[in-house]
Amino acid sequence: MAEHIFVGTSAGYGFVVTYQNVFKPMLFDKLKDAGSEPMNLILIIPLIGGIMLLFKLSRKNNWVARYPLSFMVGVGSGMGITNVIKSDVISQVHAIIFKNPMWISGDIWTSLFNILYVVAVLTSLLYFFFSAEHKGAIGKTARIGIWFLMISFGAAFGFTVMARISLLISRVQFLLEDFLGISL
Amino acid sequence: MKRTIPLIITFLSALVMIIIYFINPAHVQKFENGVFEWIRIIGAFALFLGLFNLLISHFIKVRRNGMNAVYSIALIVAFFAIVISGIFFDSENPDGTFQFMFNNIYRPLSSTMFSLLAFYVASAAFRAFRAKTKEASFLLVAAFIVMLGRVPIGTMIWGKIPVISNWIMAYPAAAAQSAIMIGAALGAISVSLKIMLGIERTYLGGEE
Amino acid sequence: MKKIFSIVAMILLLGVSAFAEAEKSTKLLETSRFPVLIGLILFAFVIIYYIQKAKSGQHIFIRRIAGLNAIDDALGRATEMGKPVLYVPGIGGISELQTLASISILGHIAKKTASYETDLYVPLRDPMVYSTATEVVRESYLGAGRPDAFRENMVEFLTSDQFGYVAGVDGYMVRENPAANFYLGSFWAESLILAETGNSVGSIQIAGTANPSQLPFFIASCDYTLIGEELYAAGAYLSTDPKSKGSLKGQDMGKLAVMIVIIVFALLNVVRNATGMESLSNMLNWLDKFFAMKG
Amino acid sequence: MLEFLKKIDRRVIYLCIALSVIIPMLVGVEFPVPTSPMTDQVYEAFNNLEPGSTVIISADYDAGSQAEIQPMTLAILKYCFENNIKVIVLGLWPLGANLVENALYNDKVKISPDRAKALIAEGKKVFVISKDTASCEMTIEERDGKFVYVDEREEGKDGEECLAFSPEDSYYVKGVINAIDREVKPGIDYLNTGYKAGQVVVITQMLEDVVGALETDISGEPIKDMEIVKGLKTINDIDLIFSLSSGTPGAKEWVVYANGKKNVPVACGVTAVSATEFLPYLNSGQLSGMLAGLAGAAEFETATGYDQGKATEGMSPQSFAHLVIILFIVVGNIIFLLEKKKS
Repeated sequence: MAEHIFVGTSAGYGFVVTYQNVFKPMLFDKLKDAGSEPMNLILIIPLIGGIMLLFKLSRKNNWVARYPLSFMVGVGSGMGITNVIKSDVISQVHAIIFKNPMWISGDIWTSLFNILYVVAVLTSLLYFFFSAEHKGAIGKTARIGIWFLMISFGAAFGFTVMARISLLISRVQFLLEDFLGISL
Repeated sequence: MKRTIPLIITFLSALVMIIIYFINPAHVQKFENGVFEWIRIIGAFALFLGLFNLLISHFIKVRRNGMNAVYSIALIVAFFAIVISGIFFDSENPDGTFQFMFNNIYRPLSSTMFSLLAFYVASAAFRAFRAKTKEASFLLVAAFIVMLGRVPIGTMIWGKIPVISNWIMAYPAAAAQSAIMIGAALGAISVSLKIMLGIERTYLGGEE
Repeated sequence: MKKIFSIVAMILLLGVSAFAEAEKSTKLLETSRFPVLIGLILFAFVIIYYIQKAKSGQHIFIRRIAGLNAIDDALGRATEMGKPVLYVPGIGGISELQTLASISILGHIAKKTASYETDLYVPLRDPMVYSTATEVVRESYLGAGRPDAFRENMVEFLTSDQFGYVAGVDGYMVRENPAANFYLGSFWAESLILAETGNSVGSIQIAGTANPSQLPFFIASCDYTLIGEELYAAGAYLSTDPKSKGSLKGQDMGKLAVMIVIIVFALLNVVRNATGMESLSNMLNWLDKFFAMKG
Repeated sequence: MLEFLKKIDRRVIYLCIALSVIIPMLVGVEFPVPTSPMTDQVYEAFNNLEPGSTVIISADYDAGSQAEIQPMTLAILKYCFENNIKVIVLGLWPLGANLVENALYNDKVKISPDRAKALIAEGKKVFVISKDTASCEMTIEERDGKFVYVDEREEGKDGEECLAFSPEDSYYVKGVINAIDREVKPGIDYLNTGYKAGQVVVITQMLEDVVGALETDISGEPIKDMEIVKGLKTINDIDLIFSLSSGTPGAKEWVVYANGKKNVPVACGVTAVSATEFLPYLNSGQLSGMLAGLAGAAEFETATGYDQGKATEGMSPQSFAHLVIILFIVVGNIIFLLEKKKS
């Protein structure tokens, strides 16, 4: 029961917040000002787009929703392509090559570790390379890659266990302190 | 018509966003922010979709099911109570009852389910996590070191444990994740390209 | 169609640049971001090239993922033991790539269970995935020449509640004691609960997901795990759609390019740091700055 | 022996885990928490800020992950306000900004006895959790030069005055705002703009026009004339972005869109589950630091010298539970190996 009331309340809350935060300031208030600022009238377009989106609920005419949907998906993927290339590919490769160079004179340990980093990246990438059979040299190198992957999954495993325990701890803290009033 | 025009819209809007990326923001700032405002407005309507689905499914439950209808009625009443009070009466502050319920019902409820997972971790640790292969042994050893290295007791057992654990995170683990990140990014970019070029169109849904 | 696209693209490019040209006060282009443009054009070219190649019917080589052999072995074991097979396609929606890959693997598995006359059970959490999965399983049984063996209740929608769903699947495992459990798709916190229950009833377990936080649990508690992109590759390998093979190949070439760039420039950088050669140093410094993209 | 171990009931295992968490808490084992390089980086990022700088805190989490994230929120707010750093909050998740609001005004913030005395002198309400009386929410007052609290709940002790500051009690105030010396003024030192619908688009819109993208505060008031946003135009006028992140959208989007496009420093606090995914960003400098899970929060508390923090308190049960789980894995594997030998 409490859960249902909560779901209802938070859905309602989401509605109110979106109203106050998007519809009112970005749409209704600006359309009201359209007398002094005629450019605001252009906002009728997204308004219509939004209404078209609601046709998704209709079985017969749900194609109407495709128009605004395709706009949103298009903007999303266009925006994603460039930014992901920059952050997840170029910046990563740049850091591997230049920020942590494989040879720093005088600092043999960091150099070794950076070499290890490059080797780990290359072998792990090779493990996910599907255009060649994992035989011979490629197979052996990819096997080294899987070891590095396993170490990273081990770290993730440790972290996830930690997360689950932390949640339990917070529950126990709550029970002991707030419920039973025991000072910790 | 029902498919071609949406595909053209997708292509053009994606292309414009890509071109804009390479143009000095001083020139296109107004245009760009306009687009983002549109997206936020249309996106807000998407919220209605979710709400309608939720409400309709519970209306149906009320009509069909005598026993559990009470729950659905409670949900619907709670929804409208908040919306009406939030928009028409108390538009200054939608919190009030909401904040109270949030702190006293929702916060405890949602933490409890996940905290039970700690027990599962323990029982799975005993019964399922086996060093069956060399790979799994690597995983478990790395996990031990990180689990000890992240908490104070690790230092007490052996001062070097946190050092090793930090090293694992900074070198082999980060490197392997970096490879995964590059692979995933290439995958994501290829999906975006396919969407843009109309090769991938599952998002449109439905038939012609 | 393509012509329309390219003409509109040209007009737009001109339009946007003309629009931008109107204010000459600051520079027009973000030249510092050009590396992204280079990367984008090259990668787009490779992807489109391989998709076209695949579409035109040319053979695209993708190695057989080791995990697929493990899947077939597990199915064989289930048949020997005369016990059912459980297939969980994750809890993600139909638009998730992992779910799509999983569905194409499900098609393969259903074909085998049909011809081996082994019982199959597929519980679902998402109504959309449910209707797709039903179709795929039905078609597989038809394709294997055993439409009579297909029963509607092989594929079942349980509930959309995350933990409610897990409880349902757990209940099935304890009651029916399946010989082989497959968990392929997008998983979250339930991965651990499923894998542990499956382990306690002694099933062979094969898992695969691209969610990094859940992978460790599967690796440590299942007999075989498809890691990350392997899931997509297995899906593409079994898929009848040439586009997925083509784009996988294109991504592979992207990876290859990244590897080559890292090897060449990391080594050049070592040579520079060791010898201090001036021309090399100048070139690398320029590249460093160019790709750092700090406007 | 082997058979016995193999057949251990899962309830026994559950009990072990519960005890490994509860006993250290009740006994009050305390461990000093050493910091790790990731956390040091976060501390440095905050420590390098001049007084008067502006920080954006993006609350991209909800109640399901508050156990790990909320202690970070408390510690960061406390640090910022103590060091005169202006804080602008927004939430990319619907309930995140509410949780930050709670941290500021409602949540329990534990303090040391000395601090409690100082705060009472300032006229602030200080509460006590007492070992003797098994109830909470009792306010401490100063009567005739003595610090006392009145226990009204326990039967038989109705209205009895108890002497405060016995060493076993612990003390707290409600909300970070009451735990610090300074007076924090909304609209000048602090601004909570609430939930911003639109996911990534909110971030991209903020890049060139922060105020325009945020538009209103948590109660729907326009923010454009508030003092805290004076002179604030693009995201480059922000000195640090800190994303409290438990999923998408969250820290990843801030790195990709805000750091990637405008080079603004971004740091984050994440749930431990997602921590490994962010390691490459730390390595490449795209992230200026990361707090990972409850341990990260505890380390940040140590770094900022706040040793009554909730996360620090959690570190001893966390340690013992980890030990117990490692023990289970080891025992389980010994059984596995012995059985393999047998067959």
